[in-house]
Amino acid sequence: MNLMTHLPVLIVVVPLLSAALCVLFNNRKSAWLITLLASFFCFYASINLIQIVQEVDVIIYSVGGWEAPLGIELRIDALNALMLLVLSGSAVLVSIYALKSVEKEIPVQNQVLFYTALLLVKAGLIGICVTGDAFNIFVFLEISSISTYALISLGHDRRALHASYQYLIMGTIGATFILIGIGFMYVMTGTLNIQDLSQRLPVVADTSAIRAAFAFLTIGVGIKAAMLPLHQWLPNAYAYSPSVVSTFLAATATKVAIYVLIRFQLSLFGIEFSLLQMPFNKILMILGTIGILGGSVSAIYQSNVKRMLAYSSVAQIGYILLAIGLASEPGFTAALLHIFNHALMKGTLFMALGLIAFRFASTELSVMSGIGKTMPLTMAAFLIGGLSLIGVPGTAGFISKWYLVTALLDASLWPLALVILIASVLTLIYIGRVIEVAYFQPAPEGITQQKVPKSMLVALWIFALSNIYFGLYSDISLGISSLAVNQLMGVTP
Amino acid sequence: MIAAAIVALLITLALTLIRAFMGPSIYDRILAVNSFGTKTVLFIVVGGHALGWFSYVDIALMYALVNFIGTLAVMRFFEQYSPHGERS
Amino acid sequence: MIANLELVIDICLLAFLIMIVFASIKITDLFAVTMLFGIFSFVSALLFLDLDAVDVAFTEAAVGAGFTTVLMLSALRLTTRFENVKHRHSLLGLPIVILTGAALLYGVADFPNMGDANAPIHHHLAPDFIRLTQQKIDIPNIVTAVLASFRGYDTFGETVVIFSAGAAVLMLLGMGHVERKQEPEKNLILWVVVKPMIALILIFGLYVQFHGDFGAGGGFQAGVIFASGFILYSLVFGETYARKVIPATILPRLSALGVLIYGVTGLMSLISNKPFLDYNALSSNPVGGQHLGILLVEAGVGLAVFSTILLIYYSFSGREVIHYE
Amino acid sequence: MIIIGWLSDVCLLLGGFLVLTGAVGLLRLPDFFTRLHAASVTETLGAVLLIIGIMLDTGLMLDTAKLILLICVMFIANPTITHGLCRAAAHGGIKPAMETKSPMQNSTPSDSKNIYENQIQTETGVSGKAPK
Amino acid sequence: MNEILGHFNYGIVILLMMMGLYIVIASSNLIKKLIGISVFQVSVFILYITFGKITGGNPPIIVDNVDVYSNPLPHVLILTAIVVGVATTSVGLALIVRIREAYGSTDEDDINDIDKNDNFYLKNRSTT
Repeated sequence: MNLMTHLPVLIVVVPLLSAALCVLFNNRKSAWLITLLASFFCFYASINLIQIVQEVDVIIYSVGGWEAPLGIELRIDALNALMLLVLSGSAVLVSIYALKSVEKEIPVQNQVLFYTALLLVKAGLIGICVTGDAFNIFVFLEISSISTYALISLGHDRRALHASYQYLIMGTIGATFILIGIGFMYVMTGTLNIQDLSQRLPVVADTSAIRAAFAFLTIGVGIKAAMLPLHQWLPNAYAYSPSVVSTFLAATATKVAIYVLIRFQLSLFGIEFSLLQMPFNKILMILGTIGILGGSVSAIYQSNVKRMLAYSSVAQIGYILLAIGLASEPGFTAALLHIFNHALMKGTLFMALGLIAFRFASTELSVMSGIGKTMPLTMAAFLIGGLSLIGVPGTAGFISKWYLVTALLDASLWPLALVILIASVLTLIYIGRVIEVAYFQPAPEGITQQKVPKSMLVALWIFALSNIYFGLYSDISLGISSLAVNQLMGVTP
Repeated sequence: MIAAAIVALLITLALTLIRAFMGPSIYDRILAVNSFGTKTVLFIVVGGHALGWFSYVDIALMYALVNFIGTLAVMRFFEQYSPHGERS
Repeated sequence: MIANLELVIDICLLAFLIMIVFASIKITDLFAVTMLFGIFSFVSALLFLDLDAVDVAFTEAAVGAGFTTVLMLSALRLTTRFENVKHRHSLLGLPIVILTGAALLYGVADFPNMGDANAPIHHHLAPDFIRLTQQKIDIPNIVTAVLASFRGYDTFGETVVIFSAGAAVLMLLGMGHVERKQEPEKNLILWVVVKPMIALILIFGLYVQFHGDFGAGGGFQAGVIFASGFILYSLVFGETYARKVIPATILPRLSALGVLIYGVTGLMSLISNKPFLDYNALSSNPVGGQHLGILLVEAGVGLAVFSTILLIYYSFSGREVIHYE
Repeated sequence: MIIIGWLSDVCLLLGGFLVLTGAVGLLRLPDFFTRLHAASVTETLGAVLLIIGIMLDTGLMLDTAKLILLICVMFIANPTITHGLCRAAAHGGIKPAMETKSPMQNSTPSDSKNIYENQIQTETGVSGKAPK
Repeated sequence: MNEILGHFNYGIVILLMMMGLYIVIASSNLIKKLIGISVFQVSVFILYITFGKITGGNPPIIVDNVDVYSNPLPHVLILTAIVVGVATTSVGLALIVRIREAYGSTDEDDINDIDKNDNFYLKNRSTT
């Protein structure tokens, strides 16, 4: 029984069973330990998977021993490997970070269940990224969503409950739209396996059922990915949830939904149908630009820094959608790069806010005056994250912005490149607001140097330094993204 | 003859449904819902026999039990809302 | 005679569904709407039975009409009963609904006629499922075979969904504690009748659990029937006695145990280097392995569903009613 | 053999007729308790007759045994529910129509409506406002 | 005629879906929204099951001397989807109970008003 061949399924099953173990042992310390071990295992597994994928292009693992269209198969190519790296990387850092932050923010009797729900969200998201079966995506989407509703509602403010309820209603409608889309495709082709569907769809592609299926799937996944008109749930959900939850969700949840969008657009429907025949690339570009500008502008007017970052997430998702809308090879590379880098940026910023919330129990801008002096390390990391968000050269943000702008210029869409620069200036404004409050306003007297738990600082600084590392040596992130794009564009892996 | 019984049952279901919608007080609705449930059980037994549904008796038995529990639950939870029942 | 009888039944049931939903839009008393939703689940389960979906009818009736109605009633106990009608915004709702309806109708136009045998879905996977179930797994109920063996990974995900719902409700409402003074007043007739009924329900639950391979039944339905047996006990004899029979503290562990049973059955096939959830590795001859695997998996699912549903009921009914006068 | 077939047809007919009259009674009768009476009595007997009709038709099989079990369940469950409902309604303040008015007036079903109207009004005042 | 009859079921199911969606959007009561979502989901299940039916076919339980079985796959998918629906409904109801205790009302518009003056109150609270 060598471990290597069973990695694709173990990376999903280990977190699921450890969530059950957490409830079985029902003790806070062991729950955190189990979460940490499961996250390390997933990180180790995702690194091995990347190496295997670079040699053998695609890993196919049929669960239950039944061949592909009959049983469910797990299919991992470069795109999945990239997503798995992002997911398990941020999961490890979040679980290191979680110990002290959970003790401070979550009531004692809920802490064991908090770790269980966190593990379930992670397993659900990994399950989505690993499976090659359309209906299985729906099942794992529901696993992660139900645990996310519970986690968001644990915020100390009563508005967290209302935000979680609105997310539940929107999320369930989205999931049901996805179910309708899968049903329509199943009726016309008779199969649920993504690979099998991509071969059988071109025959039936011009029927109205497949166009309706495409529309419903896109709207359903759009709600989960907070595409522009469907993003109302995101600001409240991220702003009022506990800091550990908003860190993990901001870094991974919407990215996985965008992965599902890419998987459906490219490997299921094929590029010419989804992006060109249906005028979807234009729609994506329009939604992307409106998202970028709208998100950045409304981020400026927020008084709660967490809500500000939530709106900036909407803007960053606008970048990714714009990159996908280009429907060109550099465009997809820029999109995948930005998925990778955005996880790093948002992880740093939200973790820094978590530390501030740990100390001041609130993330209002008015609370953070003079923090540069009282919490120097945290604000330094926040500064690195902010610069990376703006896209200052030498940080990860710059790499993805650079590739995006070059992709836009290749497609000779220079007005959109201008929009990107304007958006960077807008980002500079709202990050500048926070920096100005933190460094240039006097700290209220009586607030001395604050001692902050070491484990949280270590996790924060690993995120911040990785921001810089992937800014300077982008061979890993670029290598995997371009490999993934070649496979997708080649479309017949 | 079985077709006549089925049609009679369908009409009964419809009439009970009308009472469920119109019922002035909540107790009329509980009564209509309960009798709708029992009529459904009968409909399954007769329809299952006529149209050859598979293992219709298990389902009919299960319906009878679920309907019993559901109606008991409604009465139990409604106790507190009636004017005389003191709020728990 | 049979064909047009089925057509009449089909049309009548669909008409009932439309009437029920239309009425539940109009009625503002949430108690009545919940009961109408109970009938809605019953009639849709009838429709499933008419459309040859025996297992689904069983589950929809047990889960939809049985548990969801009781759950909504216990939620109504803790919240207000009447809907505030003046806040209706139907002008926002209508355009979105009409747009989605039009998109759905546009999509459905190209579907093959309902029930014709040469639709694509009947020729690609279905014949292989039927043939392979007879050869490789050899149990009469193809749905249970596909559910537990061919697409066992889906059902594993689904057991984790019900487990995560239990964890979520536990996080939100806690396990509830009962020292309310108002226990249900003594109703001798109910007490006498309900005692044998509960025995019947529990035995019927066991029958459904192990009858899953042959007829309608399986892990989910059995779990729900078991749980409604205990819910009936707590409804009639009061929550304090029910919690003495099954304390709420062990229920989360039981549902975790159910998920673990399912997971470990899957992992056992990894030992002999077969893929996850491959039941052929469980015993010497593959068909025996499949039977053992399906039995274990259904037991895991039954345990998880039973304990989660009872846990959710305890969380709701163990909570104090707060008055806002 | 023909007698059994004929007998099952008679049972089915009688059962169907009974169930139908119960439903009509449910609609037409003026007051809650009379409707309760109409619905439950016909249901229990109608159920027994219908199921016996089906049992005669299926002959001696496993299904017949299950049908007998079903008859017992329905025979026990239905009257209990009716009893419970009747107790709850009486406990819940529904007055039989005759008590409140002289026999002449309560024939029109409309006035039994306003007994319940004011009862429902008293309840709508229940939903309170947020504790500040 | 056969075309219309063939699609009659789909039409009614789509009408049910739209009624469910209408309840979700139009009603401001939180519990009514959840009931609307359940109606919407159950009608999607009915749509799935109507795919799998073959006229004259038997339920997918192997009985000798029968060869036309209706398709077992939609039944498996719907068994999973029903449990997912119940899980979402129970979490939603738990949330509503907590919202009722925190806000004192289960009406969307009352809660939005309370939220608005919460934000206003929090924004200009002087820092400690």
